[in-house]
Amino acid sequence: MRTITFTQILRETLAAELRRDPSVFLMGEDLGVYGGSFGVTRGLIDEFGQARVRDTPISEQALTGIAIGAAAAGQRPVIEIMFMDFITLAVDQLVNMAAKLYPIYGMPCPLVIRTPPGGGRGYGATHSQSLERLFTGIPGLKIAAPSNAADASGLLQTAIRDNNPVLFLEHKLLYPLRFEVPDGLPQPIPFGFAKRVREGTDVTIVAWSHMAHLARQAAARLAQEGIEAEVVDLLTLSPLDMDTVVDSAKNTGRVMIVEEGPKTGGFAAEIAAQIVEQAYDYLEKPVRRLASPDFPIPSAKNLEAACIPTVPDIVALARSMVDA
Amino acid sequence: MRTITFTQILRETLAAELRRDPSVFLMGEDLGVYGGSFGVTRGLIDEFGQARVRDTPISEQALTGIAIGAAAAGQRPVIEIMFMDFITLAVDQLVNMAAKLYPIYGMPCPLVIRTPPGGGRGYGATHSQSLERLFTGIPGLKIAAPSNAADASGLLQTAIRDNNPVLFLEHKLLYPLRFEVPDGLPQPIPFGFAKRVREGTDVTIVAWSHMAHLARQAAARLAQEGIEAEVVDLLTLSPLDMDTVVDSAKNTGRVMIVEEGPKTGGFAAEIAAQIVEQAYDYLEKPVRRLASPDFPIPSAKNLEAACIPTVPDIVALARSMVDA
Amino acid sequence: METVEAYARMLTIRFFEEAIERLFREGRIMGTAHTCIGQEAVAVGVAAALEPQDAMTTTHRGHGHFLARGADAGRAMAELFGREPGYSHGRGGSQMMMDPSIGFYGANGITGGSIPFATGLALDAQIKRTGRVAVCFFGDGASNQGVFHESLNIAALWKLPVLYIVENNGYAMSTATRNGLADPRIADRAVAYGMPGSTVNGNDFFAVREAVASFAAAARAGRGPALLECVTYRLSGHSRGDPRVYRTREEEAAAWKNDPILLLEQRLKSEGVLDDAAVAAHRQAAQARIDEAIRFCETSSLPDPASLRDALFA
Amino acid sequence: METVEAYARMLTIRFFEEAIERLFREGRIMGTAHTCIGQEAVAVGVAAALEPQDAMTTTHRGHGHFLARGADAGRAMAELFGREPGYSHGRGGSQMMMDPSIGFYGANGITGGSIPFATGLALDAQIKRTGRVAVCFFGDGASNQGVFHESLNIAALWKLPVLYIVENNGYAMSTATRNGLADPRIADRAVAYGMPGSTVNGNDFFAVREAVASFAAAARAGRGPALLECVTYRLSGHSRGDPRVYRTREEEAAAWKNDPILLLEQRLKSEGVLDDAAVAAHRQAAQARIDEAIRFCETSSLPDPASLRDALFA
Ligand SMILES: Cc1ncc(C[n+]2csc(CCOP(=O)(O)OP(=O)(O)O)c2C)c(N)n1
Ligand SMILES: Cc1ncc(C[n+]2csc(CCOP(=O)(O)OP(=O)(O)O)c2C)c(N)n1
Ligand SMILES: [Mg+2]
Ligand SMILES: [Mg+2]
Repeated sequence: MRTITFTQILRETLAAELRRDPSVFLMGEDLGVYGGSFGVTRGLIDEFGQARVRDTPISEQALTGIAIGAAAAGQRPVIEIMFMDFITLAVDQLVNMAAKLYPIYGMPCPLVIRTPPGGGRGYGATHSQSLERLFTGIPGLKIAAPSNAADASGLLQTAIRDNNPVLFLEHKLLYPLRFEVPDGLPQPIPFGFAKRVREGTDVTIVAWSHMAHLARQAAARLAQEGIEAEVVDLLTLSPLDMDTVVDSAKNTGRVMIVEEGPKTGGFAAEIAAQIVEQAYDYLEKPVRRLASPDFPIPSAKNLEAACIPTVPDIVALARSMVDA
Repeated sequence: MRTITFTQILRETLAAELRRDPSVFLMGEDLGVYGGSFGVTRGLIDEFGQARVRDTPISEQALTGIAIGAAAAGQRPVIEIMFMDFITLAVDQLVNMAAKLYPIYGMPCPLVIRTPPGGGRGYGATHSQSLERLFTGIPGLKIAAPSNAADASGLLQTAIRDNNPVLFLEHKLLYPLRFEVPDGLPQPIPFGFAKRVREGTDVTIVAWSHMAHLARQAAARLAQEGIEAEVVDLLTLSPLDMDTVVDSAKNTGRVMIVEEGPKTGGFAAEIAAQIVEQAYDYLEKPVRRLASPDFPIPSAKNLEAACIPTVPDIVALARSMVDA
Repeated sequence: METVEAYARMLTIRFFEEAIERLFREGRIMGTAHTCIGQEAVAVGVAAALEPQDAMTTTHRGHGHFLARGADAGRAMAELFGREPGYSHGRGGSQMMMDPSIGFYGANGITGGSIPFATGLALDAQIKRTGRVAVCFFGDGASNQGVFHESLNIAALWKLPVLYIVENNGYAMSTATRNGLADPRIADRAVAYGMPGSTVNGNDFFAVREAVASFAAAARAGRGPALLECVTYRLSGHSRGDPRVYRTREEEAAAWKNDPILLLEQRLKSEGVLDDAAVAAHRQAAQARIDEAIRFCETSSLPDPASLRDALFA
Repeated sequence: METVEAYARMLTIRFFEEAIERLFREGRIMGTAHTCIGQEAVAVGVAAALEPQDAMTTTHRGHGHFLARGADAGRAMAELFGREPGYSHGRGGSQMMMDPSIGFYGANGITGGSIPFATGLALDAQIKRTGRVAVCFFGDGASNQGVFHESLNIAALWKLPVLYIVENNGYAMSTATRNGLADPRIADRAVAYGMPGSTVNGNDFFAVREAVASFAAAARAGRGPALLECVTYRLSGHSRGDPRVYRTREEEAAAWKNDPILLLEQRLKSEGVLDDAAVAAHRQAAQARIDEAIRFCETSSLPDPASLRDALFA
């Protein structure tokens, strides 16, 4: 075992994939010498050169579309959208082109879009959004949302080797965090398998990305109070492993879903709806969602903190579900 | 009373608003002499001239952004995005600008975006999508989705007079349909009030836009079988009137939601989740969703018909909920 | 491509498009389509200048480009009929067909949507050093999309082997080119990217072929992209049922005098390559190909909705 | 704006930005900010040429523009401190402030995002015939966004009274202008829209003011938009903590020799407008304004999270 930051394992994983397959290349704004806004690709240009660690002009729509074209021709581009908020500029290319290529035209599109969602750094309303909701309702896209270094590496390998467009979420608060991982790189992790990262009998907490990280911490605190929470980390939102969620729901009878984005219209609703469809008779309580209020993420520290779910918020909701 | 097509009442309503308020103007592709792809604005240029019925180049992003700027300066632009699929190009402007202007900068943005979602005409995967899901999770946008002429007129008047960005959905299958409306124009309809368009005790069918139109037909057929369905037409998705939905859920104990878009990640999930949160103890059955499969809308008539929910599909699901 | 073969393809395209318009009128096909009557010399002129390994992308108005590139008329038409043998098995329709085996990378229903896609094909070609050139068709209207600007800048910056062929057919739907572009000389837009740009008569098969051949040679030699404006006229309506209120019948009548097929026919006759009998034979053969395509469609099976079930992901 | 007043504003901007960088280093403010050290002559040169009714929009790097337009340094800084009196009550931060009462229509965190917005302000001005000109700041990098192209085309087509001021400060983050633009002479891009374009030394207050005044007069007279490239240099890092590995310290040292504040100071001295004592007094006064702004921030209250509750819709 070794400890490593989320950033560092992403970098190692990208390097390994670049080495493994000559059709893999990276493309995005300021990836090269600068190493990307969060430093993920720092140094890669030295080993792989400008052609495979490719800086682009500030043109999110074209850089995404160009990557789609290159993917259709057999490349495996891994693009970076510097903040997830900017992916709004590439929605047409992702929804109308990448997501349609295989189901309609029969053309595989092995493309990975890496991007950091999330708040917590005071960057303000256009640099803090969790916009997976723009894509969870679009058939034809896969979405991975790891919460720790080992999963990030395993999922990223799978994403790069997949023949479909994969949106890969790297929450910006995870980047500097250190995690235990096995020596060497983790094995690829198949998509569509959620992880029961903690077993418990009292309540199920479903989450992904940074909120899954917080959910684990909340579960540890709950344990101190004698509440055994089961934590399901989804790993991928598409494909979505409802079997594991439903199993857990049947096990505990109480489910809460934690999502960083605003509550209304988020992906937690989908999970809640499916739990009700598939495990209704086992539920002892209505499924609950914990999320941000329906407001853009403000930049002031105290305002931002008041919006985004925290460990105490998770603990409190879980406790209330078990107590009542 | 008179009968009138959905198209015609929209045109009359736009004309009335253009007459009423000099700060209202229309802008979009081929709105003027051509009258818009579906003919809604046909003839308006003759009365109001090019400056108020303004053709733009094919530049969805800029035309939306320009409208936002004009709205911030006090105009009331009503723009048309020719097919809802093309709104993917304007997501950045709507999400990062229009939706942020008031909550962050304190700047009102009285903008209406008219656009036709929906399949059923064999136009294929990039001209048939129901993409309200791109916006239902974005705080700061309002969304109206009428299912008949009178509501369309009332909601459009409210939309134009509202000081916030309003996405106004005109399902393309509704355009040619004829509806009964009062003489003259209907009164403005306040946002955030769903309509119980049919009372019933056995099952609640929640829907909006064209699916609400189908739900009414389904309810009539169900009545012939002795099943009394209550139909709730949402009218606006944001603000969302859950009170009416929850009331009805408490009344019938059985709720199904019908949505045209693909099932996963749709807005029906949000409604389902909220019903469970708010009316759990009253439910006799799990809330069910009827929607399209997770696949892009195909163009061939038989394939398209196999995807999009139909009146018989609604009838069958309602029947199964009541029977079982 | 030999000139007579080019002539034959132009006829195939013309009759294909006329058949489509008729089939819509008769209610025998559904959905939508945009025909390219009057623009056949661009499609065939470009295709005639390409090598087999080259790649082509097109727009909503792409039947002609696809046929020029060698598509099977029966399978292309079957897509409009919503039949199983259609290029997209009926899933795509007129605006969403592709056949990479003949270097055709798809029509696209989003105006401007294929511009970055073609640029990406060119990036792949540059990386692999295949000598492939990507050719990207789009319209005067599409040149107002932001992604045009972004893509051309990147292509020029990276010297990608891509040719941007803008068919200035006078209109984007109802919007005359001069009402959509502040400077309607579209080739001028190349200046912003330090890219060669030029304008040719798009109704002159030879002029198109020559311009494309020379830009393609430059691109193949690593000298980067170019923007070629082909000035032509959409003799068809924008799509079915277009009453064409935005232009006069006189304007159309004048444009018909420049019908590229007539122009080529006259030239081939004046050069003694074809006589009246040969022209009649070519026309008859082309019409027969289309009639055969229609028969093929009508007798072919519908796609099975169950086939969508596991078809979402590769 | 009088020259000495302009000089004083440039100092205010400089010291404001230096304070911001220091406050970040000291951990006294959080989030992010992009300072404009070295670009003060553009901000003030533009502002000096405008009328009170004119509108201005800016980018992520907008403190200077806002202060040049007359923002209160205390309230602007309070926004970075996340305090209630901040222009957005702490909701916006560095990149999201607005004050229409002084004709300032906002900073914007989306690169290129304000280009159509400013164009829309100009459309409003044209409709209302207010004589207002909208001035839109953006960077060399932003000029690669598609919406630049779309907006400039529409503005030129409709002859909107908008001036596009591109600050070519050598870099978009780490990307040198020549690595982002196929043709790094940004003013050339105006050609594509038949729009006047020109390039000035952005470190020369007088050159900027003059160019803007003349374009603004043309726009006010109904002659439409223009693109003005102001060549300058971002002496700051891109944002806090930028190690500036993409350029050398020598290059920066050379650029410091063109510090626009020094240039203006020298000129005012050589013209006898200011002497050393006056310069020192101006510098001290500007520093005092900034120190006062910091004190104001530190003693002002935090925004109340409850205030967000009914603040979503107007
Ligand atoms: C993004 C987008 N906007 C609008 C449309 C609707 N539309 C289809 S074709 C067309 C006109 C295109 O004009 P041009 O690019 O000149 O091509 P032409 O039709 O003349 O071949 C429009 C507006 C679309 N399909 N996609
Ligand atoms: C849409 C979008 N893409 C990328 C970014 C990240 N970003 C912020 S500033 C910047 C560089 C902008 O360069 P330029 O336009 O030249 O302005 P400058 O920073 O030099 O003032 C980038 C890439 C962003 N904020 N928005
Ligand atoms: Mg055209
Ligand atoms: Mg710059």
